Amino acid sequence: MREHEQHEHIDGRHDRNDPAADAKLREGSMDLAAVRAKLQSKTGKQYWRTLEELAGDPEFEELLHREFPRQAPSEWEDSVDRRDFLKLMAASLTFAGLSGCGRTPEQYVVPYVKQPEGMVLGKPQFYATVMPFGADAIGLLVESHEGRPTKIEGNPDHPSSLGATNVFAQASVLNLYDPDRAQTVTKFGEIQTWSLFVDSAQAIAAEMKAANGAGFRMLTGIVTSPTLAAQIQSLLTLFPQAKWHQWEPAVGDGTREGAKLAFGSYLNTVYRPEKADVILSLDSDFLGSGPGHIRYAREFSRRRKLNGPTDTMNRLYVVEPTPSVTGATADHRLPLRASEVELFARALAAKLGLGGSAAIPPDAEKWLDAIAKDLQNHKGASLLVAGEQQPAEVHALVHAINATLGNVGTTLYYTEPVEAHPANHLESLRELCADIDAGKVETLLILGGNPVYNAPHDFDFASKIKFDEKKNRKPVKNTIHVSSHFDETAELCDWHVAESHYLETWGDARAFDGTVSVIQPLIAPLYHTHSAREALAAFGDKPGVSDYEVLRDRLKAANPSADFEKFWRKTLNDGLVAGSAFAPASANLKFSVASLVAAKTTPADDIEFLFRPDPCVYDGRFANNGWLQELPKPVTKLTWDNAALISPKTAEKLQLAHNVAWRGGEHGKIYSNVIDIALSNSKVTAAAWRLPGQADGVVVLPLGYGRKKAGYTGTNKGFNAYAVRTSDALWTASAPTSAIKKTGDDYPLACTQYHFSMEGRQILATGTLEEYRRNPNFANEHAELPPKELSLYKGEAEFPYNREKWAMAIDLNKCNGCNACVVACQSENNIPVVGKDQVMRGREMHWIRIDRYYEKAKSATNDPSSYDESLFNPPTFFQPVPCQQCENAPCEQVCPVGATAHSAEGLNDMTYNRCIGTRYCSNNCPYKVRRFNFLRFQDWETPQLKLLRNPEVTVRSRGVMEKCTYCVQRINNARIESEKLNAPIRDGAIVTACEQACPTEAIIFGNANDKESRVAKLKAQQRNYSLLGELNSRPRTTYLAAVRNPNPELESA
Amino acid sequence: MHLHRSHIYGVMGEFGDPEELIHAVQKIREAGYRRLDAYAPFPVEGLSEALGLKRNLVPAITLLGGLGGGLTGFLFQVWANVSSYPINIGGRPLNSWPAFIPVTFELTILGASLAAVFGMLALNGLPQPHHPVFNVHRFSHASSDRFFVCIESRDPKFHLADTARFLQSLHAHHVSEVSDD
Amino acid sequence: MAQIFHRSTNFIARFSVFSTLFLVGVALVAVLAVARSPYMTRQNISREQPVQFSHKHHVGDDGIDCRYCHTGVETSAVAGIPPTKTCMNCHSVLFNNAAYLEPIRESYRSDKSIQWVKVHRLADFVYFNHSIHVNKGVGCSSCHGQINQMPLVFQAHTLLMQWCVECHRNPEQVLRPKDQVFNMDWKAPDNQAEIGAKLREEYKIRTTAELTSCSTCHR
Amino acid sequence: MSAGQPPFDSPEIRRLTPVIGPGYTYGSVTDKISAIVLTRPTSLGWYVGFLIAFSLMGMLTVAVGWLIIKGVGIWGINIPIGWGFAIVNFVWWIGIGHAGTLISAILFLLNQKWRTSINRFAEAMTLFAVACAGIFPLIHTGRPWMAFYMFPYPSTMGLWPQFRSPLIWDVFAVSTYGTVSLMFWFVGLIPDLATLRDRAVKTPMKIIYGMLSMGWRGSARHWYRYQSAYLLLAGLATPLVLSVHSVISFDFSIAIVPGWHTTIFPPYFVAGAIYSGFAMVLTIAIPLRKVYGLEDFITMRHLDNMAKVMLATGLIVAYGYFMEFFMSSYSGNKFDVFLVQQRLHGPYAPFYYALILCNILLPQLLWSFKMRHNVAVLFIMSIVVNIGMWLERFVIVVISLTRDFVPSAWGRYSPTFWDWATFIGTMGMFVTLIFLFVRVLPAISIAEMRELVAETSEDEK
Repeated sequence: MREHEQHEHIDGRHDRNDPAADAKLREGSMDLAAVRAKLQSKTGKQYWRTLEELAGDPEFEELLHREFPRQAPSEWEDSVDRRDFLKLMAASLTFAGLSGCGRTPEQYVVPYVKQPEGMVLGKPQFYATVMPFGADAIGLLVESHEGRPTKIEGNPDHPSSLGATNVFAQASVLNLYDPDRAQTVTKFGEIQTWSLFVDSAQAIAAEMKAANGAGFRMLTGIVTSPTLAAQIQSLLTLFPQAKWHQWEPAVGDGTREGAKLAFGSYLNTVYRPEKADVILSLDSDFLGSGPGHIRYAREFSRRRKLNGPTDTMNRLYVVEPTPSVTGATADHRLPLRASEVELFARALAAKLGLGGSAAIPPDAEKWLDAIAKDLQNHKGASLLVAGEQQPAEVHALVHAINATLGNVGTTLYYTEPVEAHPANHLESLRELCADIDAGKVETLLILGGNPVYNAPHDFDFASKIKFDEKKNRKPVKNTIHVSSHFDETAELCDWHVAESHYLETWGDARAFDGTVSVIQPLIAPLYHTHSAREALAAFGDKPGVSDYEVLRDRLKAANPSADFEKFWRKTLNDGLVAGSAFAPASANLKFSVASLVAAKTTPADDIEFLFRPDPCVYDGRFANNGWLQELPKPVTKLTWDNAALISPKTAEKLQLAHNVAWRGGEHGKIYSNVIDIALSNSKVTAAAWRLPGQADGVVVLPLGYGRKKAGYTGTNKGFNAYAVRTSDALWTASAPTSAIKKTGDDYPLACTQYHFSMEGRQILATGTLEEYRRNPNFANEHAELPPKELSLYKGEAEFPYNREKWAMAIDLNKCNGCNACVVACQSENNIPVVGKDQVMRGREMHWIRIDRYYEKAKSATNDPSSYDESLFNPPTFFQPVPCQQCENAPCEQVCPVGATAHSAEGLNDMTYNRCIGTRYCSNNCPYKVRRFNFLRFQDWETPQLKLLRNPEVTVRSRGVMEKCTYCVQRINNARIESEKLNAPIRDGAIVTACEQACPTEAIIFGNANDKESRVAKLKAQQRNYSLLGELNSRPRTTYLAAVRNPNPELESA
Repeated sequence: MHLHRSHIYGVMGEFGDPEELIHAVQKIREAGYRRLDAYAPFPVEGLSEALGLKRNLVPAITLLGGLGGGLTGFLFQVWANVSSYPINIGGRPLNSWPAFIPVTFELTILGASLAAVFGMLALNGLPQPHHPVFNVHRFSHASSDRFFVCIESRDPKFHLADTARFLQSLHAHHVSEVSDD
Repeated sequence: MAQIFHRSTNFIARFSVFSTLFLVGVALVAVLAVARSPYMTRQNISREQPVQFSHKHHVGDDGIDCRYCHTGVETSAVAGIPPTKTCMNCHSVLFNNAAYLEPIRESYRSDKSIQWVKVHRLADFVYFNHSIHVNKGVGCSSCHGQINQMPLVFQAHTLLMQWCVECHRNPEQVLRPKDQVFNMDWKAPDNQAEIGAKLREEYKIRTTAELTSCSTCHR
Repeated sequence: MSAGQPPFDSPEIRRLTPVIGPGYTYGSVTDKISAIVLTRPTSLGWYVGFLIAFSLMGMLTVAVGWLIIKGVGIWGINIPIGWGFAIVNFVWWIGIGHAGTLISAILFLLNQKWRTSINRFAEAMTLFAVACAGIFPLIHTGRPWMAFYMFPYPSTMGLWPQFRSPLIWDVFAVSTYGTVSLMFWFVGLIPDLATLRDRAVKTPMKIIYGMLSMGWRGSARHWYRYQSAYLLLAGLATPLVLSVHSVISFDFSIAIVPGWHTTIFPPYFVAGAIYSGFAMVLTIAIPLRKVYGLEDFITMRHLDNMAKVMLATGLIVAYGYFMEFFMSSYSGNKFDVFLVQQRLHGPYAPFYYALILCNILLPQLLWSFKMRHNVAVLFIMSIVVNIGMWLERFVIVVISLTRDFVPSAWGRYSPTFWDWATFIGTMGMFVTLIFLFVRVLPAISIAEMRELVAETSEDEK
């Protein structure tokens, strides 16, 4: 990367009205190199004495302890620094009537010295790469502005993404620019050079060689990268005695072991939901998480598509202990405790004549019959999916049942494992710990991962690498940790190697179906970071080799072709090696249901504790990502914290309550009781959250929080569930009710939507397939649209929108609330993170929010005051709400300065630099989709975050209203390009960020005037309705009613 | 003679209450004096009639002010919205005249009020901090509890001695000459 | 009672009343004027540059086409300031040891960019796209003035929103035949009005309403 | 007096409660009133009171300063409650600012003698209230330096304000109201300034009052034009004062927010304004007459009449509340119905009940002659009504916003330290100005009092 023109592109756009911004911009004339230099010399943040302190503000104490992510600099934390003085001066100047004359000083243009080939200044470039994630790799197209990756999109040609993305992929670009990343090699916390590390690695290797590598251990997570695997193998041949251990905290061994149990060998299962008419998920969130879930979600949603009343839909049954995205989408959802799910599986197997037997709860019985019948009626077109956290037995049973139903080869197929080295991770880690205790381990190389934080607590991994006071020695002589952050584990290791982000390195990974995908860097490492492979190579025989060469060599070897360069270019262009997906493998069952040992069950009145990866921070690796921390979790709508999720009934029993705070209230701050959970002779203190739809007697402890050394954003958020997670109860622990004790304290949780009742209003139209067939227009019958004559300006000509008429249709039948659109929007539109405190005040900035409603819920919220039966297993629906772009926009009429007005294409424009911040528009917006910069939420200081900004979108400053613009920057660019060719803008040429990210194709944008456009066709459907249409605001964004396809048998009962 | 006159502004008589004043004024006018003025601590009913004041421009000026303010207000709004920079605001017609009424109304009032006040001041020739009548020692009571009438030297019938005597005859409590320097 | 004020105060009082009104008026006008003045807009102010590059020489005398250096102008939002390489294309041979070109050579040697002073500046919330204007027959000189006569470039127009909108309202006044776009000496012919109208048809230029929508320039 | 209540406006009451104490001459009223300003030594009490008020005003400046540094985020507002204390206080102050002009203008046109002794400080109070109100629209964006976008000036952007927005109407209504009230007040002051000029002892005083009085000399010709101008102003101020609060009410009734979008607002806002205005006049008049011994000028007759006006306007307001219920249930608009229910059962219900108590129930005591003639009761009542009217604005602005159309977006509001600091600060500012006013200007119109003397003396003849 080199200097280049238009430094504003780096600084991001800013609100002229903010002198602070101007000041920043002036200093900001920097280029990548400069920024990098700055970063590498960076020595942490300086703090300032705050004005509250001086002014003796009563809230001062509170303010001191306020949590603010670095991405959203605390408004309170550095109060009277230079910026604020500038602002104050500017203000006083203005009062003196002078600031009008204050002209901004010179700006400079910094062109390249030698401009890179093929780069056109001001035009973004897109590169294909993949993000490795567990046993999958998500294919991506990354947008780059003058060498800065700014936006992640899905790669349409990649099997695992098909052009869509998930929250993790979207947010991963923020990880790249995370100011808290480890920035260099350290030894005992002291900064070291890379070469020094390589030397000592070589020294260690030399010792090791003598002992044939005895005592040399490597610990990794799941590895799907053929290159990395090959390299590890070569090390293992170099050091025959060395061992490779694996530990992936949030992925169960059940999947692997289940296959082994069923087929005698590790096999990978690939589903084809598109081909299934009836799907039964046994505690599996296959639409929301796990390998291939993006693709599965899309395939599934294609079977939920309705063009008219005659169309058919698939049917989804979900049996699960705690509500998931998949469960919320289900036509029938049966809450069962995790242990009962296994019983259910056994009972189902028995019903389908596979032998065995199990006693299941009585109310599940009629379910069983109905499902069994439904499955049998759809042999070969049905699909059973077992949850990652379910034990091997359940997986084995599911394999067996799928086989008997003849689904193998139609709705699913088996392949050789995607993991380079499938193994039982728990055992692998147990072995490592045992060996360390036995003093067999000399050198431990930890590649990625954070075992000190996330290993089962009975292993007490910290003690395995920490200096042992008693014995006065270290259990392991050399410990090397390679990771992106200087985290809990890094702290205890001798060496820490700062790991490069996947956008900074060459590499490869296999997708869920085995497709070999290429990781291609978009930017040279921002800091002195290195890839895991490089770190590993330091111990090998040729340390110097670059990732690039290694990758090319391996590909050359694996794909002998006449013209390798051609192949290489194509591979880079596609982001994958064509045709490298695994072929279906034959799998024959080697097990009988009868042979299964009796399932281990939880006593009826015991509480079942479940450990689940968090939908936002996963296993904790995203803890320092502000976007994900502030992202409302799909079902609970909690941000910035995890909470112990408890069913209303159980909560009732334990007398656990919430109450709504006065500041923020339903839309922000909820006080919930704090509980002590004593589990497997350990204890954790958590906030309790009553979660409708959760199985009774189940407490879910989401993993990934309570980090002690995550970084500015992620440290000390929520509670650490790993603290009570033991090797013998990795996913399900059980204990008597007495394990839970109320501490009597309350803890404020930031919940963006506490109120889940529609109050009898038709906000989210829903119906069943029969209803739809009987009355296709059901969605439009509640509200009558006012006739056009009812107008003060009757007879006045309406504004014609002759050319383009931008509009959006959101199919509620497809949306599963996965949140991808929310993060995509945040990334595309430079939306700031505001921090927990501000979310609790109801000031989060997301331009598109996903409302979650419980249909038929009698009570409005789930605090004990209003709580009833309807919350035990409420039908759940999601509704994405961006700006509705009303034609009769109520917001526009009340703006005193015309800062929001209509464009000739019917867009509800928001002109930030005209806005003076009266907030009248927001008051008058019936949908409350407008967002206001109550404080200076944007971070104008942190240089990394400037690199992140999308130069196509103005960066808003304090006191300015903002909202969804239908990604007007994309519209304008597409319009300009088509205008140059004098060609009409074709349908699909403009894709909004939310639409592009959506795995289920629920959001469609286009020109409503073009009868052939997808959006026009959708709007022509009878399911199409306007939100609050009776207000005559005439929204351009409309919704298609959600239709569920329940099984009549279960409905009748 | 002429020189001598220029030093005299007029002759002033002082009276105890409104009735005396009005009576005096009537007498003075009957006597044919025209250039005279009366001074009172508050508006005395019937005094203006006695002085024969008729023309009053204030209402006319006020009306003009009001019309001016209102018309400019309305026309400006229409111009700004329809021709200066037409913008589609919430689908409302460019000339949404009903929405322009409030501002028009306020500006009408503003124009009228300004006209009324400044018109009045202008017609009264205020500000005028210096005035010959202030030379009269007892005139400070004119703003408290005494009533004065002043026959000005400009009056063709004016003759210092005679006029003074004439005032005496009207039972003025004091009669004093009003010098003009 | 004695006079408090001298006779003259009558005049002073009235005079001061009127003069205050007058001064207030003047002040208001002044503020509005300053906002439009070259002091604020930097109109017609040429700047010192690290290398006193003369457009007059290169464009006027040598007749180098704009696009030789400003490569992005037809395809991208930004016309682009040329990299040092572009200068060296010629100056590695011509005047290759002229002292005043040392900064160029230095930059090329040390691989450090030259920091040019930005002359044409738009606020950061304005999204101007060169390519669309050039492709729709708006010539360089319409906005930049006669660069070919500027030894040091200065800003020929105010670049105030008023000025932009003026043209977006009726583009006819500046539209030229495509082949004239890069002609610095182009002058509007007498029948520009009708030619402009014809060209507007031909170029399929959008309606004024569309061109003056907020989001046309602000995002 | 007799236990039986005399009828509302009987000769008996007139006798019992004259508009001015007996035995006053032109001279004595002049002396008594001008003495307060000119000769009377400034009491310690004045200094203490002023100091307290002034320090509160200091708090206002701190609060505003901090606001400018930080932005409106220091307040309790959020999405959905975009307007909080700032607007509540704005409407409240503006409402209070209605009494003065109303008394001077409408009562003048209706030729009510009893107005004379209260109109002067009522007008002053109006100005100060409007000043306090004016602060809020300016600061409630957190960026006051951007406010000039709201004025129609020829900008370099070629843009104009958006005249369909009630906020722009506010700008014109409030500024017009401020200007006209100021002129009305000053025109009324001119003759009294002349009086002070003539009675002042110290030369600087003479000069200052001399300049302000512009050389007024009580010429009959001047009085002639003066009276017609004053009458015209009164005639203009009357529709103006009615329009201002109607326009303020448009801020709400033009919007579509349930609880705002209703046609009853203009009349009942105006009534409410007068209600709170008279309450504030009482709150000030009662201590004032006590401290400066003006019982003979501000007699029980005045207090009694003001109490009656409060009673009347209070009932109109009550009618307004009732209509809100009626219209919502009559129209059957589900959002309105729900909102009204919210007022009764929602989280903010206590505020609504407090409002009903203060604005409707307690004031009914004023039906009783005894109560109307009990100064202490009247004083307390005036305070109660002030509180009630503030609550009304809180209920309208905040409660309506907490629960509008889309349930997922519902929220709550609670003020922060800075909200309170700003609010109390403006009170400090108001009182400070009042203190200064009574110290340097005649709190009662001397000239008009002389007229009154003249008229009453005629009555006796």
